[in-house]
Amino acid sequence: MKSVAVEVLRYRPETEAEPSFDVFDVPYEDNWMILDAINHIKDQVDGTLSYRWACRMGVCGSCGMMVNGKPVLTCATYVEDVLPGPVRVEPLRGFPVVRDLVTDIQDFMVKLQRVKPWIIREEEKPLAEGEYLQTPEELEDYKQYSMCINCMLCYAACPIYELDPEFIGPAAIALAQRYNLDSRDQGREERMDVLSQHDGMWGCTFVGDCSVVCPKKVDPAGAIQRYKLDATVDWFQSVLMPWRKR
Amino acid sequence: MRTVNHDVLLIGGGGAGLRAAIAVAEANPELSVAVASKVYPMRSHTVSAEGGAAAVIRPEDSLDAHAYDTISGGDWLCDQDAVELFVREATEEMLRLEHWGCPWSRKPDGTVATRPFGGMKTERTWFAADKTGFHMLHALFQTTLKYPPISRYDEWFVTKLLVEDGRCEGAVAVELATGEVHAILARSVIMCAGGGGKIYPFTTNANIKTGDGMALAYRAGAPLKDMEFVQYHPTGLPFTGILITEAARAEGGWLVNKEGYRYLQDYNLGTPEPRPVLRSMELGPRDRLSQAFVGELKKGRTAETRHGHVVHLDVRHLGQRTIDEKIPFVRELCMKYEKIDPVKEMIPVRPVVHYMMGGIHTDLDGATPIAGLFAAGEVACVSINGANRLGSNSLTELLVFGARAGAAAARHAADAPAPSQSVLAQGLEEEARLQERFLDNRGGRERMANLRKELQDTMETSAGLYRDEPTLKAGTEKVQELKERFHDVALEDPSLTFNTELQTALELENLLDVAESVLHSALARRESRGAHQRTDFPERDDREQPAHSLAYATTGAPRIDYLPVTITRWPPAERVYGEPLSPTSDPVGGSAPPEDGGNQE
Amino acid sequence: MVRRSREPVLWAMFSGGGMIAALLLPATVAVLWIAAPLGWVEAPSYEGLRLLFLHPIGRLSLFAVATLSFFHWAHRFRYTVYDGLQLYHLSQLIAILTYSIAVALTVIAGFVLVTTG
Amino acid sequence: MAKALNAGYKRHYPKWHRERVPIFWWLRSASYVKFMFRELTSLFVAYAAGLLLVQAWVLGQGAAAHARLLNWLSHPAVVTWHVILLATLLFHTVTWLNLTPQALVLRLGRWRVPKTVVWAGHYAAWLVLSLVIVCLFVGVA
Repeated sequence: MKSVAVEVLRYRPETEAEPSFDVFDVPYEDNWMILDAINHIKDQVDGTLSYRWACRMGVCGSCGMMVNGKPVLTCATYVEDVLPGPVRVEPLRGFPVVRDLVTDIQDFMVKLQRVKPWIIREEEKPLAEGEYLQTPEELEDYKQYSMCINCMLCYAACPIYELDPEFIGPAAIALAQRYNLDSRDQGREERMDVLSQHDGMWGCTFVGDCSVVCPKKVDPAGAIQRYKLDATVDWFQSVLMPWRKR
Repeated sequence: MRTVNHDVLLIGGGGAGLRAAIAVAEANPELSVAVASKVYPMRSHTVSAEGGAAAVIRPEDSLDAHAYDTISGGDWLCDQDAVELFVREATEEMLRLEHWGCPWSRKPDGTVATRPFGGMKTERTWFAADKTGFHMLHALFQTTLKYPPISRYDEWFVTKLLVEDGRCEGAVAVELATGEVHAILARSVIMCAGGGGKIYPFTTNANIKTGDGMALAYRAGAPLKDMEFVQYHPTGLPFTGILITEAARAEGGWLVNKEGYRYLQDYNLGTPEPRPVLRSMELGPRDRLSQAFVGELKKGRTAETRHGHVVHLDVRHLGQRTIDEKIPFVRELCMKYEKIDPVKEMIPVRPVVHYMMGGIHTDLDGATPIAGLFAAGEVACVSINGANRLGSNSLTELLVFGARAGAAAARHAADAPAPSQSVLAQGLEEEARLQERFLDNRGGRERMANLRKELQDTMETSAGLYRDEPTLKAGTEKVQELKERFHDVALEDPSLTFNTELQTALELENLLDVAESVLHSALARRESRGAHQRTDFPERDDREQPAHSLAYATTGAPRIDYLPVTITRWPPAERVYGEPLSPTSDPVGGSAPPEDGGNQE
Repeated sequence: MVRRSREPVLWAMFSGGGMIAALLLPATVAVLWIAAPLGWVEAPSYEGLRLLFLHPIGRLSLFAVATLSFFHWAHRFRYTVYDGLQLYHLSQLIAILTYSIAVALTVIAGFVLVTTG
Repeated sequence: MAKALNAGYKRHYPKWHRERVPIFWWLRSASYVKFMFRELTSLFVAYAAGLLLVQAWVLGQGAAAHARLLNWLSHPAVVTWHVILLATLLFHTVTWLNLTPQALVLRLGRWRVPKTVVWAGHYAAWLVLSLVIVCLFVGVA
């Protein structure tokens, strides 16, 4: 059986001041993902290793980690693809480390709520009148941005978020855009108030790595630039045509 | 131990839990709602559901047709009053979710699109491409964010229900990040913690589906109903167990054996047609399709791979366009996890444990026999799934019964007295137990992973697709042995910070209890029905009225009781699939029950 | 009414400058300051260039290119300095400095193009 | 605590670790380096704009003054410098045009113009404008 050296970041806050690396020699098979290798360590070698995982089919967003410096879903990254090793596994960058490979993402949860990611209507249509009509083209307008699984890889790829944790960040903005572009929604203005603040979209300098690492092709970088363009158009309209409301 | 107080506590933040939370907030904005879940809500297993959610919306469909498909699919073990209520409220719930932003796939005119699913007479499944569960969960989660009364306790692992004088008054939970033990007191508690597919080795279920909610309620004295009925989904990927949605067959995929033969025709499931035919062949019910795989295996007509025997799901003839439009996630999963492209290659599949029809016994409002304790979703058994769940009913179920349980819990909370402070003594006891039993426990010799593996293998052998008395008996003995060996489990991690070893141990404890209830319920049911196939009792027993099993925890083996199935309009009949349907011969076109057994039933 | 922040204006100038620079500057530099001095193309005559640069349309275009380019620089440089050197506590100062330089250069550009020849 | 087995472990110890961002964080990956370089092209853009202004001003000072500028422009060191300038400007153009389709969603009626079309349109515009500029300058030779 083939084997590979896996260097895993360990951090036990009660007893250690700084993180360190443990090295494990992991036997693996062709179809193993990084997550399988980590599970092997936990099950057979060191039960104290802590990390999150759930669906192991790339949709729950739990198992994001830095593998050889890149943020990936470990359930969707083959061991074979990061050979020869040693493979370095670290918690997602840009977040505080709680323990070993577990990060604290509470910051994102707060920011997500701030951008109001729900349908905002001036008036609700009664259920008895059925669904809001939405053509496949209208669905297509926002569908890409609705694919976000909140895996936090985009935050880990974003140097701006790492440098300035106040920055609201890629996924939250993409999700705001998901609702803005939904034909059923009327909350664009409210969200703009949040996102046009200094820690909103303007902090983004379009490094673009968020879109590169996104496992669901959401393209948050594009969403943010579109948002800037919209905000700019808004601004000019409000200055040049103050009587007209968008 | 710290204590937090709320009016309603939800345990589990998946589809049912979030729907219930909104229902409470809408029913009575005065009530404070707590959602405690061992994972962040969007990690819940609802996220993995693919194919769709059933609700009558098309003019040619009818509530009775949905009810009939559900009841016959469930092999007449469904409570028909529950089913009738379910189909009645399904459409409104689905529309509500549409209003909350769920991106349902659409028809060109902008109305919601539907697709057919296994065991259905007509197209009834709403879908959001093939990521329906994902979109539903995120729409629900994001919608909960707008309700100020909803507080979330993310990554809090509930270890015990606080029950005093037959009333549930809260729960004890470990905050994983800090290891702190909390008592969450509430007037109503809703259990929405999902199923326990991880008692099996090969399952579509996420790692988190360890039957926690079932085990908690079971230990608290609530009966687990119909636990012997475990659904195998006929099409899982080998090795990973990843689900290939029924939608792949609904869109026209074929199941073929190693000779390229559409073998379902040999199992009384109809005759092959190039286009999908409702309630026929690949669109038969899941139990029958999974059982047909075993038939092929016995005949030596399955293909052998490194990861066991498989048949193939062939979608190549659908063409890339349809595949990318209707089942893009299937393609994504195959490319990623099998390194094959279903546009060009056949997908290797085998049956895989998917869903537990059984669960905590509840009434139509999600109320359990314990006052103040409600349940909804896969963790519950309100008995709409019977002996075999109809595909795409579970997502709708968590909406309908999540909402009902939420509303009922809100009503209960308004009248119930505040939790007694004396219940906190139980909390302290639990805190001490966790400390002594797990954190201070050193020198054990049993590796948890090995115990879990033995448990899972036992379940597959004893309570797999086919069962008989000797293997079930052996299974119960083995699980008893594992429960004893669990006391000697090897624990190495004394940390209080995100101690996943502690979590794994608590989960294993839950898996053992759930497995026990499944095995004993299966041993006691001496007939074959739906997903429960006894080779020693191959016939369905209709001499008496069909009955639900109820497993009660005791200090020894569980006690199994029975409860008659509620039958309203559809007396038990033979399940027939694969007959050509003609509109004139539809037995459920009217409200009259099919008296002669019909030309199909 | 100006609402929320001045960022939309700054961003509009930045992206206008980026686009104009992307589309116009490479060819200009290639012909005017590389190919012509090297004799790869016939050098533009003094009179011809004068017409191009100092015709009213030429002056206006030059002013637009220069101003937008300066603001393009100011915007990018502002973020590069404080992200690259992690000077978040100086963000106000850096913004004031960079945009002031851009404004100064714009004034100079206007002065030159109005007064010259 | 019942026993002292987990000595050294305090109850509820909320001390999360935050890694310091290295000062040269932008050297951490090729794409960050590329990003930093892309941002710094703005210096070259400003220089080119400035030099155009200078040239306009010199053109206003008379043919002799302009001849001196031309003389300076053909100094090998200056030409070399301007070749570098051109390279950075090309880098700016390519990165700018490649990113544009991400930010710009165009519609013609109900039809959403595909990204590749937006991309190709920008390159076509660049090509046409470059040809116009070349013709203008060569035309006034």
